[in-house]
This record gives sequence, C-alpha cells and structure tokens, in this order.
Amino acid sequence: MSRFLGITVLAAVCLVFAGALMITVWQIAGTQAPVDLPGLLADNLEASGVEHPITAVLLNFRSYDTLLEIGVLVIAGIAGISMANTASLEDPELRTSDSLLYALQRWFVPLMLVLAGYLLWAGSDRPGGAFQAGAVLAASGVMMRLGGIPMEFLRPGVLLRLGLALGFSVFLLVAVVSAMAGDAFLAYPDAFTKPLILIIETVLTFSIAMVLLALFVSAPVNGAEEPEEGESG
Amino acid sequence: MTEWLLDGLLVLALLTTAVAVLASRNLFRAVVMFIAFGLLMALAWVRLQAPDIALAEAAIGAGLTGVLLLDAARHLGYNRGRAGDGDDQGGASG
Amino acid sequence: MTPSLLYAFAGVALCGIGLFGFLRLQHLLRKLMAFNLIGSGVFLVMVGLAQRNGQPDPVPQALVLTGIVVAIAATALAVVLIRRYYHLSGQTTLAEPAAKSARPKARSVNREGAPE
Amino acid sequence: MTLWLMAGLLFTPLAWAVLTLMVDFRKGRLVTWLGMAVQVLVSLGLWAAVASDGGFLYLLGGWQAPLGIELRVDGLAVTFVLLTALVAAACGWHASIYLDPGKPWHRYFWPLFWFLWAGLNAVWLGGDLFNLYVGLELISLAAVGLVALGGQADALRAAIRYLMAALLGSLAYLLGVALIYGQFGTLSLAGVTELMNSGDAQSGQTFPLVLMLLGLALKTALFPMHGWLPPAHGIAKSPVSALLSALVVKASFYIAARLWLDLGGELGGFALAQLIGVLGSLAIIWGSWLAFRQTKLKQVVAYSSVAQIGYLFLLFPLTWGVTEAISLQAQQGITLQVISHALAKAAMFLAAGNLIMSVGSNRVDALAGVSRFLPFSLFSFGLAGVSLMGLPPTGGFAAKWLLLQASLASGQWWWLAVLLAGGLLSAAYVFRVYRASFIESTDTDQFYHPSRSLEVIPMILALMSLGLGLVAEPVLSVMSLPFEGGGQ
Repeated sequence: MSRFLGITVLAAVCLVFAGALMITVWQIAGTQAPVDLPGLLADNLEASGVEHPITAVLLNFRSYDTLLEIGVLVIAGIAGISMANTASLEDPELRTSDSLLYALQRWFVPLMLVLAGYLLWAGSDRPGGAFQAGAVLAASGVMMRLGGIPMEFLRPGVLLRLGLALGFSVFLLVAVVSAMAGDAFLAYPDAFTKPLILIIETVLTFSIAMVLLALFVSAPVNGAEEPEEGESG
Repeated sequence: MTEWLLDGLLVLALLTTAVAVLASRNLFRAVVMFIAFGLLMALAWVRLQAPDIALAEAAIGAGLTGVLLLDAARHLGYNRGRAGDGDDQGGASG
Repeated sequence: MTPSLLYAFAGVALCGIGLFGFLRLQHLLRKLMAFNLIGSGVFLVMVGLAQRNGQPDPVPQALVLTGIVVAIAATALAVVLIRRYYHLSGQTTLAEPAAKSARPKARSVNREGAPE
Repeated sequence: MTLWLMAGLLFTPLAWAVLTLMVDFRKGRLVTWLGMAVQVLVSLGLWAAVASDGGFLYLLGGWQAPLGIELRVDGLAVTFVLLTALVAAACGWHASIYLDPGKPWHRYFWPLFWFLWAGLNAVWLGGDLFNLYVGLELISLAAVGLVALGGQADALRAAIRYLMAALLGSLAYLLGVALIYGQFGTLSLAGVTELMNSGDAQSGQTFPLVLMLLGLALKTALFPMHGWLPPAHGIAKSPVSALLSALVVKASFYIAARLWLDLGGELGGFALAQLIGVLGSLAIIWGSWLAFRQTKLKQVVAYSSVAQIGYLFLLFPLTWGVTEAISLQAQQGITLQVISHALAKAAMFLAAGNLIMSVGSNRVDALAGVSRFLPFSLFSFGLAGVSLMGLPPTGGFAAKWLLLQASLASGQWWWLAVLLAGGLLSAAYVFRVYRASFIESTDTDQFYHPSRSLEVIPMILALMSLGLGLVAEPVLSVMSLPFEGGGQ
C-alpha cells in the first residue's frame, strides 16, 4: 500500500515538474531572444580560422569549455584505470569465437578507421570533427577488443597514461604558449590559428578514443578471481 | 504537412522507446531499447538541422554507450544465481 | 509553433519520464540509463528552444556536443564503478545489506585510517 | 603582470595533473610539492593584485562575452582562489605523508587532486553559465574518483551514490542554463544580469532559477537532499574528506549564491528566499543532532558539515528585499562562514584521520584514553570545534555575529533562534568527542604515533580558523571590492 502511495507521489512530483517546465518553455518560446548570438557568430566566423561554425565555437570561441571537457574525460579515464583489474586482459572469455563478430571485425574495423579519418578531416568545413572521429575510433577499438585482440597498450602502464594525457597536454601547451606570446590564455596567434586547431583536433581524436577505450577495458570482467584486496560486504 | 507527420511520429517513437527503456523487465531488452533510443535521437538531431550532433549521438550515444551498457548488463546478469538475489532484473516492478 | 519547438517539448517529456525512472528504479544500470534519458531531454530543450525560429544556432549545438562528451565520460565512469561494486559485493542496487552493521569491523581499519 | 598570474593560475593545476599522471606516487609527491608552492604563490600574487588594483575581466581566447568566455576576477573570486590554495595545499601536504606509497592505486591520487583544484579555480572565476557546468562536472568526477580510489564495496557504494546525486544536480542546473539561453540568447552571467536590469527585456522566468538552485542545492547537500554526503565524506581517506567538505561542496554553493545575488532580486521572491532559509535551518538542527548521535568519528564530522552548510543558505533570506547595507553584511557573514568552515573542517577531518590512525579504530568510544597520548591532534580537533561553535574570537564567531546583525537589521529575528541552537548543538557533538577521549581506560594503551608533520598541518589550519576572527576586517574589505568591469 505504502509502495503504491510512494509511486503516486513520485509520479505527481514528476508531472508537476514536467508541467512547470512545459509552461516555462512555452512562455519563453513566445518571446524573442534579445541577443543575436548566431548573427554575432557569423560575423566573426572569418576570424576563427575554420569555416564550420560548430568547430569554430568548440575550438576557438569557447575553447576553454573544450579544454575542461577533455579534462573531464581524462579524469574519468584515470578513475577508471585506478580500479582496473589487469588480470582481466587475459580473460579467455574475451576471445569470442563468434564467427559473426569475426566477420564484422574483419570488414568493419578498416572501414571505421577510414571513417574516423574522414570525420576528422571534414571537421574544419563540414559536419564532423574530433569528437565524432574519436568515438568512431574508440568503437573500432572496442570491436577489436571484443574480437580478442589483446592490445597490450591498454594495460595500465606508462603507454596508456601517455595516450590518455597526450591530447590534453598538447591543447594545454598551445593554450599556455599563446598566453605567453602576449595574448590571453587560449588566444591563438592569428597566423597559426588554422594549423593549431588542426593539430589540436588530431591529438584530441586520438586521446578521446584512448580514454573511451580505457574505460571500456578497465571494467572488471566477470569470471576473474575473487577480488585480491579481500572480500567485503 | 508530411513534415509535421514525420516529426510527430519521430517524437512519439522517442517517447515510446524512452518508456520502454525504463519499463522493460528484462535488463537486456532495456539496453537494446536504449540503443534504439539513441538512434532515434540521431534522427531527431538531423531533423533539428544539427548533423554534427547526429553523428556524435550515433557514434557515442547509441554506439559506445550501448556497447558499454550491454557489456555491463552481461556482467551483472552473469551470475545472478550465485549472488542469490534474483530480483535484479525486476527494477521496473519494484 | 515550429518543428524545433516540438522537439523541445519532447525534451520536456523526456526529462519528466527520465526523472521518474531515475528516482524510482533501484537497479544501478537502469538508473544510469534514466540519467542518459534526462540528459537527452535537456539537450533537446537546449537546441529546440534556441532554434524556435527555425534557424540553426551553432552555439547550443556546440554546447550539446560538449554535453554529450561529458555525459559519456560520466556514464563510462559510472559503469566502471558499478561493475567494480558488483564484483566486490554482488549487489546491483545501493541498498545497504541488512545484517551488516552487526559485524565487527576492526579488521578493515588499516593504516589509511579509512574505516572501509 | 596580472595576465601572467592568470595564465599561471589556469595552467598550473592542469599541467600538474598531467605531470603527476606520468610518475608514481613518490615522485608525484615531489612534483606536487613544487606545484603547490607555485600555485600558492600565484594565488597570493593575484589576490594582492586585485586587492590593490581592483577586479577585472579576463577574456579567454581574446573573445568578448556573448561569443567567448569571460572570467570574472573580482575580490570575492580571488578570496576563494586563495582559500583554495591554502586548504588544498594543506590537504595535499597531509596526503603526501598520510597515504601509503605502497598501494599501486595511490599514484592516481595526485592527478585527481590537481584536476579537482583546477575545477575549483574554474568555478570561482567562471562568469559563463555553461562553463560553470563543465567546471562543476570536473569537480564532481574528480571528487568521485578520489572517494572511490582503492575502495572496498562500502566506499564504492558511497561513491556511486555521490556520483548519481552529483549528476542529477548538474542536469537540473544545465536545464536551467538551457532555458536561460533560450530566453536571453547569451550564456554570460553578467550579460543576463544586465539584460534583466535594463528593463526593456521581457520579465524573466522564475522556474529556470529555481531549477538551477535546486540542482546546486542537491550538489551542496542542503537538507533534505543531504543523504549522499555523510557516507561519501565519512568513508573517503581523511585528506580527501577534508578537501570535499572544505572546498568541493562550497563550489556549488558559490554558484548558487552568485546566481541569487545577480538574478535573485528580479526572479526570486520572499517565499522562495524564506523556504531556502528554512531548509538551511532544518539542516543546522537535524545535521547537528545526527552528528551528536553518530558512533563513528568521521561520521560525526561529516554530519557536522551538513549542519554547517545549512548556515550558508541563510544568505538567501538575508539578501532578498533588504537594503544594500544589510545585504552586504549578510554576504560578508556568509563569506566568513565559508572560509572559517573550510579551515576548521579541513583541520577537523585531518585531525580525525590522525586520531583514527593512532587508535586503529574509527569509533568515537575507541578514543578512550587517547588524550594522554595524542594531545596535539586532539587539541587541533578541539580548536576547530571552537570555531564551529562560533565562540569568540574565531572566524566562526565573526561570521555568526554578522549574520545575527543582518537578521536583526532586516527584521527577520527568527533566524536568531537558529543561530543560537546551532551553536549549542555543535558544542554538544564536539564535547562528546572530547569526553570520549578523556575517559581513562586501562585496557588500551597501544597507540600508534603519527609523524609530527601530520599533526602540525591540522594545527595550522585550526589556528588560521581561530585567527580569522581577528583579521576579518582586511579579508572582508578585499572580498567586497567593487567590481571594476572595465576590461583589462
């Protein structure tokens, strides 16, 4: 009985929340935003060094957001590998002999690598960019891993840590060098804007893929031995 | 008119899959529904003239999150019998 | 009313549905999926509302891209934590094991001073 | 000069996060010591620069506000930057001795620590609503990682619970940001405030503000959404608990306070302000009572945080619909409360860690007899407790005195009762720990002696919290420095 009551109250709360949100959205929709940010963006797109407005926002106008966001990814990666169970890399369960997966892997992985490269390259003037490319790269890594390819570099060692940090450090380095060159933090010098953005995008693609892959791998795989630090609970 | 119909159907499908994610009793089915939801979201982003987000959603939202969750669901469902609590799949009902 | 606004309202509904699921469901993976549903709803509101005139607005689109990456980072970390937690305790919910408090715990206090 | 300081402030924590990721715990410790020195010096320099020249806007990437991200470097922000530098350096120093270098996972402590520091600075300086969201996520994930580091099932349960609460809170905040952007077309907090006050824009909506405050209150563990805090803060390693209680919960509160002071006048209301105040009061009473009832030492300190956070939310009723002077008084009181609580709580957690280490148990009653062996850490614990109680001449007293005056001047006398009851209750739980430690017991006299530097650090922090009441005047004069707003 009390459980039923609980659900009812909860549903009522959620309904009230959604209703209030709906009304607010409706009321805001009836107004006109006083600041025309898209217009402002279009006016300054020329100076950003890239033709695609979203890439311009992500890697130039609001690059500080992106820097911190990569930081968030790296944190997740660090926290993930801090509880990695290295033994699981050898887990026989991983080596699936699934013929479907094998075929998928054989055909898809090269295709996905090409796709990742294309997305990265497209980013400067068309939809695409570091995040999508990184995600595709990570997905192909996941597929290879599911197919049982051991991928030694994913062991929690110095290589993995280097891979995690590479994109972030290059981005940070560019930021601080531009600050030392006289302008503000992250203000790229005019002449180098486009190459700098391209470099950052390339290393970010790699790093994003590494982090996502590391997080996928570091999950303790079932069937491994009992936890080595002793049981709890 | 057909555009509105398309949008309406897409929104309806989105909400239905969302409910299905939360209501399905079987954890695996919930994850599969979640992946379907991600793909529908990618379509919605296309309709919102945001191809970048559509790409990211398909790759990250549906693809990677889906694989992560599927793997985790397999792990958590693996030895349900051993742990002795067989009710971990009945989240929706209680 | 434009199609964009329709999606914003869909986002509102998703937020409501997701919130219900997030608070109601006990299983951690389901909670995580509910979190992602709310996240998608918020992203839809963000872009749909900003584009209510039918013109694409790159700024919220870029913000949503950032948001998606942050969400996958959080989700992936949560999955690792949940799997580790399950590995150690065999549990898939946050409920405290009932008989636990009665057990003496002196063994687990170590040099780190972290009482478990 | 300030440009260099800013670049250093933003760069150092992030760079040191990467550097320490590359090395193991022992080397990371050396690298960190260097970084902490740099960071403290830079923070001090920036504080001094702002104290003498006033605040300024820092344009990241050289782009102006609606398009780019601006950092708001004003008196309040640099006060918090400096506080963070001091407390984080103390916690880092403590951790470098306290943590066992032999445990392989401790190498990841340093990068997470530095990312946490970077996130805190990003939040104190942030002037962009979405950037603040990213900063909050940076802090939350780093904090969750630190709680879970090398933990057993209980620690993981606490970490997951913390993560879920933090994520929900962030999403509520982000939804509010989405609505604000939809309405005003800008993400700059200063820009939104300006539009709101200029009058020609249509009146704003209250719901987005409520959403953001709700999400931030959840992340700050305001009663009744405090359930996630005691397990997480109680179970983490002591230096981590100190960081979380002293700084991390303040970050979300800081954003809430800035939103309220900028937008609350237009969008808030009497009922909303009073409601938040009442929740804060309930947090004070309920948190103190629960702190009194806990059997584990660190849980006592963690629940005490719930109570002390309650005081912060008295800011909302005391700044709504009152004169400038009263509002400023309340703001100063809250700022002092944040600072003194940060110092005192960090001291308390570090001292509690030392006490637990020396008696080998986390229970309050296991402290029996410890007063004979470990007077130093116990003394720090007591000193910090005196500040929490709000006895003169501590920073806690100065804070509560200002709050008391503000409540009287604004005619909201009912907060007086809360302030008084809170002081008495905190005296109760501090004395309970003290009493336990003075019980003479004959069966336990095997105490482990932590190294001297471990004991010095909480003492320094406690003394700073104590002395804050004496130097409150100069601190407050910098905090309330008018914001110049004239670019660089």
